[in-house]
Amino acid sequence: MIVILVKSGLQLLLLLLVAPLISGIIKTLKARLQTRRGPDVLQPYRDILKLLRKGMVIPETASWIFSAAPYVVFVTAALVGLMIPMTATDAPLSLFGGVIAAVYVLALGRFFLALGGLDTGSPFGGLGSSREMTISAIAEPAMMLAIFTVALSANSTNLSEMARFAESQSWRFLAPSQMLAFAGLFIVLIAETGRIPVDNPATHLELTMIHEAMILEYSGPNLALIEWGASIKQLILMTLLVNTFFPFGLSSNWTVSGLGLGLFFYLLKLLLLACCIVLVETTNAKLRLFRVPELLAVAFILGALALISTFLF
Amino acid sequence: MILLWLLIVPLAAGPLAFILRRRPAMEAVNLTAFAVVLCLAAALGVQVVQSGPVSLWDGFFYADALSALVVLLSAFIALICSIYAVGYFRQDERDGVFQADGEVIGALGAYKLRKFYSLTPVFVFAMVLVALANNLGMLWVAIEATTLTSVFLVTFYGTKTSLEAAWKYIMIGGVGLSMALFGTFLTYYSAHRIPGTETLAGLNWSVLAVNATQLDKPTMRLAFILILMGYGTKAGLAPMHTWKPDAYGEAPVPAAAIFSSALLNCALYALVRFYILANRCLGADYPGHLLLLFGMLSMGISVPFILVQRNFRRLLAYHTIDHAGIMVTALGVGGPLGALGLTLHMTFHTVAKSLLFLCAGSVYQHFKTDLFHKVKGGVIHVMPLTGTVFLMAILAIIGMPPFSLFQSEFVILRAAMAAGHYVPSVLFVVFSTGIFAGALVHVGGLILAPADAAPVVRWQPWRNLPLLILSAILVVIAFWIPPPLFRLIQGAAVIVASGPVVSAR
Amino acid sequence: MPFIHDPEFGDRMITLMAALVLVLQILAVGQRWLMGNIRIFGLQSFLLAAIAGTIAFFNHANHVYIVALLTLILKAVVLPLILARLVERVGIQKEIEPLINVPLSVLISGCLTMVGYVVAESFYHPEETSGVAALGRNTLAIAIALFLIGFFMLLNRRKALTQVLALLSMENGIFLAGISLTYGVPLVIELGIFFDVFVAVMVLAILVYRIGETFDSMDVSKLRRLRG
Amino acid sequence: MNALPVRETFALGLGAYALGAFACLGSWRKPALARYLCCGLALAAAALEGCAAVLGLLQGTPVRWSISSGVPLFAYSFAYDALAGFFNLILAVLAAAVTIYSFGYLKEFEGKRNIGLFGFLYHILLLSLTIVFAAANAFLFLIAWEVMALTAYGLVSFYYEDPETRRAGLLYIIMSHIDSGFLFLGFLLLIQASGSVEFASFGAAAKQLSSSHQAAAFVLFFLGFSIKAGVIPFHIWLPAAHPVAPSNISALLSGIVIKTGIYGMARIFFDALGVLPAWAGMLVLILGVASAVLGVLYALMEHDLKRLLAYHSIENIGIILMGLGSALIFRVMGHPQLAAVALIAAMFHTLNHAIFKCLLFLGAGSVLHSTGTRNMEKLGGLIRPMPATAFCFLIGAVAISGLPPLNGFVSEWLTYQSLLAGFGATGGLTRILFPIAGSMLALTGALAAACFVKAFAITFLALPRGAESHHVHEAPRSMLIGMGWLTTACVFLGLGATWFLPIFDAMTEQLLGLRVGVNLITGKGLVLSAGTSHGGTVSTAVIGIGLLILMAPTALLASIGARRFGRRQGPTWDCGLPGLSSENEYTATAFSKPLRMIFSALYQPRREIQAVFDVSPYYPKEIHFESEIEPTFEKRLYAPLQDLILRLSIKLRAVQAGSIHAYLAYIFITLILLLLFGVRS
Repeated sequence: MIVILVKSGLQLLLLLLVAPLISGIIKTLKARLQTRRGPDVLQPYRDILKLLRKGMVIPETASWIFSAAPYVVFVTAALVGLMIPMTATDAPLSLFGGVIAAVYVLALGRFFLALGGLDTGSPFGGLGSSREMTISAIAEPAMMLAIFTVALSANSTNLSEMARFAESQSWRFLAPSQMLAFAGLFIVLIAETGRIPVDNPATHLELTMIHEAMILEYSGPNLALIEWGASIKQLILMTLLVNTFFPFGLSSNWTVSGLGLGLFFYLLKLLLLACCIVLVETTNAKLRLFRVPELLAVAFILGALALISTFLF
Repeated sequence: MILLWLLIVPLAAGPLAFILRRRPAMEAVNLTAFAVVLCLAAALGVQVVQSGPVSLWDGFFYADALSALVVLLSAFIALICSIYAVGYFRQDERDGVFQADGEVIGALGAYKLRKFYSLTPVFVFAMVLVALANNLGMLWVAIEATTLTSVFLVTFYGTKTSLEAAWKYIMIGGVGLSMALFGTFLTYYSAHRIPGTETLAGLNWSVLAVNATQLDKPTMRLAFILILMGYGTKAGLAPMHTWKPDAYGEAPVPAAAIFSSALLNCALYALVRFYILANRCLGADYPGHLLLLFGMLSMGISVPFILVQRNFRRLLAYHTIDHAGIMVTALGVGGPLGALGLTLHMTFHTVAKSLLFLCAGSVYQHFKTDLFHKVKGGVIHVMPLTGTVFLMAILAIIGMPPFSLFQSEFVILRAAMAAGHYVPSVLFVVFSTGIFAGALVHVGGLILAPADAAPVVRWQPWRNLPLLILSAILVVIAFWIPPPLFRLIQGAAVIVASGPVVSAR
Repeated sequence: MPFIHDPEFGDRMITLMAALVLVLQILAVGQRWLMGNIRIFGLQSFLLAAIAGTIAFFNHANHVYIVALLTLILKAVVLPLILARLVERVGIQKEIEPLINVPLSVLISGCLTMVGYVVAESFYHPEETSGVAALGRNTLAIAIALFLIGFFMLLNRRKALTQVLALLSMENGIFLAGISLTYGVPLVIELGIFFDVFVAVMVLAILVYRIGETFDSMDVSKLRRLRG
Repeated sequence: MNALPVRETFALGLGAYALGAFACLGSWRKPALARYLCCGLALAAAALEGCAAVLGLLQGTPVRWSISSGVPLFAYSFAYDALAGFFNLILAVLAAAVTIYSFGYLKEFEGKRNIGLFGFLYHILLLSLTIVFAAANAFLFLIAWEVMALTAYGLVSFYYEDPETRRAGLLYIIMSHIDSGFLFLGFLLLIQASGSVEFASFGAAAKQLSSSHQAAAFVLFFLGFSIKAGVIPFHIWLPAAHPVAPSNISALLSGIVIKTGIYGMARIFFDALGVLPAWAGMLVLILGVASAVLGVLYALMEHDLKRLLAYHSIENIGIILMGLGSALIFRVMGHPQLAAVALIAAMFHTLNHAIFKCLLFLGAGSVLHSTGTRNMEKLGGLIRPMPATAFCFLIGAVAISGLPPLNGFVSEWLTYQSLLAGFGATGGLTRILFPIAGSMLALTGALAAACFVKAFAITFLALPRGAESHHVHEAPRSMLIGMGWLTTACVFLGLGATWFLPIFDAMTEQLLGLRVGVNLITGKGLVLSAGTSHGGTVSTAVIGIGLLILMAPTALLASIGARRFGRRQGPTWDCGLPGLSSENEYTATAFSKPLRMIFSALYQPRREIQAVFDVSPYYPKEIHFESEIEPTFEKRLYAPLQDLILRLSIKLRAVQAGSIHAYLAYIFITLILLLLFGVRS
């Protein structure tokens, strides 16, 4: 019992620190690619600390749900973070929540965020929540198919089992089912974290923003929690992608040396994935909202093909 | 001796009522006559259950369990309807229905009442005679008598449509009965090889039933077809049913109630008598298939008419055709279970259908119309007792489970499936669902429509009493049937399934 | 007249008279005049009484004598009188065109006779009974034909009175069948049947009169108000 | 264990219901007394039935007894086994909640409606439901089944003055009579095969049932039960009947009355029909998936609160059928272990759905009670005047969307595990069917979440839209207690799922012959494992506690700034327009617009905009906007069927066209035909 608490404390710390770093790296990489200097990597930390110290403005129409939403978003993201193997193969809470539980806890966070958006009474909140729920609804089946492919071959839906199974097989990644699943999951990652082809994170242009519209009314510590939660969620999805398909470098035990090595490899893999995301963001324009389902239909087809290919080849 | 008194009392009541002109006297004669007949019928039932068939004048009048049941039902319905008739005609007089057609005031009204009160006892006499006549020729004469006495009941109101209904009634009835007569002659001929059939007893049903196996087969086949067509017309089986909606729609409601339950039982009784002969002579499947054919036709033909019906009395008439079809199907299925289903259904149907007609009568008299769309407010607001009883009766008649008709249909269908008649069973359920939908939509709409400010009708003693009695019986027999009555029903079923128990002289 | 007792002569006479009855029936199908129809019916009943009398004479069955006498009085004389008086009271003489035109209905009557024979053959094998009992064995087919043609006439005619006559001719057909098959049913039943037929005619007469009064025409096809 | 008094408590419960029914009927003149009698006796009876159910489940072995009925042909025989106990337990829980709720709800009827009649029908409905679950022979089952349909009809059309309710009531009773027609034929087939009316004899006779008989019986029973459960092609009565019924009745209808269909399927498919072929399981699974997806898609487009919840009942029935279907497939493919897990998933979801759907309908009822309207476009901002109702509705919404740590998530997780196991264990076509069903379940879950965000937010959050939702008062205390009782049940079943699962052991043993409870629970009773080779583990308890524990540091973190600089109330950002009002808020139609565009192939949306102007079209005085989606099933399937029947019967009316010659011709032709051909046969 105590071991789990210590492990989850460590992993939580790691989670909180790495998440803003990754979003900072993505922002700077994108800027560099667009030949502009862009903010330095640590800017997200400064934003969060600044926001934590600021006062808060609560809209008159809002109820207790508006102020509860940020807490739920942050806490659910953190909890899922504890279920995912980051540096070591067995995550602290992996026994208590498989991949389905992780997906649904994230859905709980999104549920309350959408309610928070609608609680403000402004049309932007409604716009954001409606689009967020629609896109996530369309993305769910594709994500499930991709996860099923990996889970079925690993004979378990626990993420640690999946990571351990992937580690044991050499060149597991080159199997067609894994590659198709990775592609499908990558598209879902783009949709879930609100990256360019689906939603532009940087914009405040009313008609195009999805995630931003929901959190328009938040300020001060609430906004900090939401931003931080969003970056943790982004980190989780990237880790899910990275550690289930390229599990090398995950340490099998929680020794200091193993963790150090694991951390190095983990950050390297995240950096590579961040570069892919940035590449996709800069080369693509934002899709119209009613074309996004076609993109996610592609992801669904990829997931289905991956599933079929597990027993065809 | 009971048999003799059972015949004499109604026969005497008719002319007696004719002589005593004044209405209260006639009503009293009718009520007492039918009360006495009911007691006699009950006594007969008890005696038959205890000591087997009763016969009189060496077998000319013969009462076994089946005929005792039919007599009991007819007598019961006659009494209930005569009580209702008293209230019904007093209301008619108050509404000036008799003066409506502008002919001679007063006298004509009295003449019509005299006609009703004198003809009904003779009509009941004819029905009792049908059940007690052992001789098949006498059976025919009795059924012809029922037709003749009931014609003037149909033309009671003297309107153009009632005349038209009466003409169709007597014409189609006449054709049917001539076919039945032909069938009776052929049955008599088919028994020519059996020694000792030249005498009067030769045409006795009990004699024929005992040595039915020696009857001439091809003749019996033709005879059964003619009998089925003949008495089927009286029972209102399709395609000979066309007179029924007109006659029931036009006749005064107490008469229509007796027609739909007691007269139907007598016609089916005649059919059953010949079915037993044919069953023992030709085997079960020849008559069975014919009866199933007519049963399915009757149920099928009544569905469309109930679905798009506009007149609730005609709706009840088509319902009677449907239930005639059900009972004939039960007979066609045969076997001990099918026969029990038939006798159970006959009993339950008599109670439920007469209750329905009496409720329809009260509604008709209050709203002066029997068209659904003309009845403005919901019946349940204007006449609370009649409304609820009407709703309960319509639910009972379409076979909703808590009521007993579901039990008899369950028995019939179980027998049908056991005998391997899959298609008829499926058709049976499909048709009853169709009728359920049609009846509930129309009658539900009639009763449960929202109320505009119509005043609640005050308590009508004469007409509500029969409603209460019948609905009480309907609810009781859903859960408990008095053992002597059930033994009578089972005795009748045994006779239907396997012919007479012991051969009378 | 020695030949009176020869069964062969009796059989010939019965078949002749039955054939005559059938011809009269087909004539009635084409007949236009009401009074004509009534007279044909009376003649038919007379011939039937004669057939019954012949059979009774040869079989010495005295109850058949009574039946023959009754038929003669009731059907040959009394009924036609009542119906004739009814026609005067109502005052309509001429029957309008039947539903199916005359040549076609005569043709149908022919077919119905054929059907009668087919049905008779299907169950009646007179060879077994021989001698006196076989008297009038082929009258059964004519009786069935009479019954079916009567039914067809009921179907075909518009006038209420003609329908009554058709009903009575059907009843005659059955009477003839009864006589030819089993020399009639026991007397009591025969009397009952006569009584019923008589009352039926009375009732029908009253109804025809009432229809004549209210619809001031005996045309039955006008009775079409009750539908659905 | 000595014989627990199952029979006595059960009989006592029935007696209490019957007594309550006639007591209410007797006191219909005095509304207040009738209300007390109705709720008091119903509560007592529900409690008794609850005890009987618990005793029955503890008893383990089925208790059988029979009493002779009036008609000496049939006895009313009862069998109180695990299945009956489980469903009676659900009924008791719901009946208790709804009765407490009705105590407050019926106060509104006092002046206007006949509470005595309502109490009578309510008691008879509960009585017949209890008997349906405990009936042991076809005769008693059919009687109870039809009495339930009849009383439910009486209650659905309780507000019979508006024609919409009458039409929905008639549609309900006719559809339920059609399904009892199917059941009647199905039972007849089984009775013919086994020779007796008892359920026990059906099971024994199922062996020598020929495959065509078994297939016919399966189809008949499946049609009958899926009409009652509201499976997709036969669902049209459900969204019509539930909204018009009084709210406490629609809670019961959705909670337990449609579950009689599920109970019937479990009883007949696993007990009476022997091992069904694979195609049967696949049919159930496919129709389950169709019902789930189409149910939630149609729910999204509704802006009548109770119609939305009615469509969600169809969706959840679909999820239950997925569990049942996979259980059937596993059984015939020879994996009893997986079949047991799938069956437990289905039954657990039946329990969960019964509870949170009843909770949601009671919530909607209290909203209707306070505002008087069901149309979400007129509601809004109700969370301030009705905080308790809002909280209960929120818990119900989170549970129905299957979000952890509540009970909806547990049963959906078990369904996922059984679908995943299906991929590994079976071959051929089903190998693909299971994962596709899994992804459709995910789609359904996510759409349900979207739908309930809409339902909760538009009804309770932001500013009140219509006049009705302005000066609104909280629901009376008894209604809140009723809802509270169900909310705690939701939370307890969610967190304590592992303690609750063993009660299914008796059921799986009775239906499938093995107990899997032990390997479903690991990790010192905290963790729920799928008990299959492909399964994972989850523990809602740990998730719940984890969320709470993590809440502490975040609250600490967030309060640093808030304490020093405090929080300020300010107007919502309105892009400089003069003040934001409720007109600018997002409405239910707007919220579901993206999904209407994406699934337009299914909805065929139709939109009409008329601008009313007097000077020039560019300055409209009023704009009328009307949008509706196409009711495909009603339009394509049921309306043409109904027209066909009515046209046919009108044509057939010509048979009775009044001419006597025609009537005589019918008889003549029949006579000639019979004479010529009848004689031969």
